[in-house]
Amino acid sequence: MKLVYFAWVKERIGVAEEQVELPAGIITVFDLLHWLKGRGANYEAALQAPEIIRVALDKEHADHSDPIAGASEIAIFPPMTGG
Amino acid sequence: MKLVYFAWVKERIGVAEEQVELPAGIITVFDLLHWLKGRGANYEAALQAPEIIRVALDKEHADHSDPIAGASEIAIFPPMTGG
Amino acid sequence: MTADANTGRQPGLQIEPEVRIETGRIDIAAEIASMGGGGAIGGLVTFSGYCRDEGGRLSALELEHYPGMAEREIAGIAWQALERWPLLACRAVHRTGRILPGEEIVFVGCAAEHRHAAFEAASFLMDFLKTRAPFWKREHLKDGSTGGWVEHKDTDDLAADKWHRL
Amino acid sequence: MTADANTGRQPGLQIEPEVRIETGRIDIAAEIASMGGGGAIGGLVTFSGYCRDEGGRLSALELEHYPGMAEREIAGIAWQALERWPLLACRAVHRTGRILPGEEIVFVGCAAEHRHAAFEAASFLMDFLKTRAPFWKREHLKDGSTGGWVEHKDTDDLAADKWHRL
Repeated sequence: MKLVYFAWVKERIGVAEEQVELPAGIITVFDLLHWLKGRGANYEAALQAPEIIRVALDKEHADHSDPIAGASEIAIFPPMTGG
Repeated sequence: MKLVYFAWVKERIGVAEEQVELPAGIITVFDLLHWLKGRGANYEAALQAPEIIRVALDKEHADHSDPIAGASEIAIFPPMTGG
Repeated sequence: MTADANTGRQPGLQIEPEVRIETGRIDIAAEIASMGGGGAIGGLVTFSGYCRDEGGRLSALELEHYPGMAEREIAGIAWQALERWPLLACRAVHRTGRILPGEEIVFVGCAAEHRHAAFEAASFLMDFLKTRAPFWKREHLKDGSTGGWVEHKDTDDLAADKWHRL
Repeated sequence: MTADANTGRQPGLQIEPEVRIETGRIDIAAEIASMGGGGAIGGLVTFSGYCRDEGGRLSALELEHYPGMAEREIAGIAWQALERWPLLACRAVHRTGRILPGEEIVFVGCAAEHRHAAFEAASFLMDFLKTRAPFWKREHLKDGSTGGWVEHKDTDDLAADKWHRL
């Protein structure tokens, strides 16, 4: 599973992207964010308020309750500030 | 009293402006329009529906109930279609 | 900064609207280039109104106006916009005379720190310009004849009216 | 012409939105010049968003985006605008990279036969671009330091939300 990060999520985690092996039981976006958060201090810093984090599955916005099965690229980022 | 006309009001009356002597008893814009309407077929054609006619006293929009006393230039024209 | 109680205007800004009535073409690109940027401006909304060809029927529009009153009315509307929204620039340019299909009739531009003020002010300006500025359009047709005067639309009055309720 | 029941789109118009993401300057004048006029267009509304200097504090904004998704999201919003309003042209251009105060960040233009469609569509596009397009701004300060990431504004979510109720 390819994870990509943007803005301060990327900055705090320290990498722009990575390949991860997900353990069994990670079904939804919510599950993924909480599993990631436990992977170390950098992830904890990036995801300390998971409820504000936005996630895209294969470049489409996803809700935290959406299943991640089938996605080949999952993007994790802060609320957008473009325009 | 100087009267100026625009657009199809001007076209139907046949002049762009004229000086008129108002008879006694012409107090409001309403009075003026109804007096003008009786001045001939061209005025009748221009002012057949006085309620839609717009009037400006010295270049400021006026209501039909406004008194005309003190105005030196009264403009009479159809609803505007600019922009 | 606190707004003046009577005018709602921010002290120190001293923005004045720029209002022009012209017989020549309006250079929309130049108007916009001279309004945007400048450090404090976050958003610029512009409206450009064009002469439609009405499905090929129209050869030109003829714009008549009431000199003196036209400038004064548009300036009055622009001052109202400046009092209602915290604008950093406000401009309205209106053409008169003969205008060909595809050519511009009117340009309105409002700049502000944030976009909603600029959007609302530009829309407000156009709604009131339509219903209060003394301009009249007459159609000239492709067959060489002079068509009628363009009819006033009641929907324009309704559009202007809604601002009184906001 | 009757609108398609599913999309609301007018048959025969076949307008497509033009969406671009660029690292260089956006030539606002050229964008507008290539959108206006054309016979059927009665009104063109444009929004130009600029980098503010934040009272002189800011030396630049750095715009990061998610390539691929950014284009797709903006195009999706533009298609929604085309389905909701009878537009004759619809364009959105967004810069990325380092942007200096006074320089443009984003340009949106919507043209229609009548002005209200153009005003609403341009405002709609900006509201959803702000909340859905994956761009992030970081501040670079005059003192040489890198400031923080610009914070998302809840008022932007509210602005986008209101379109669901209209």
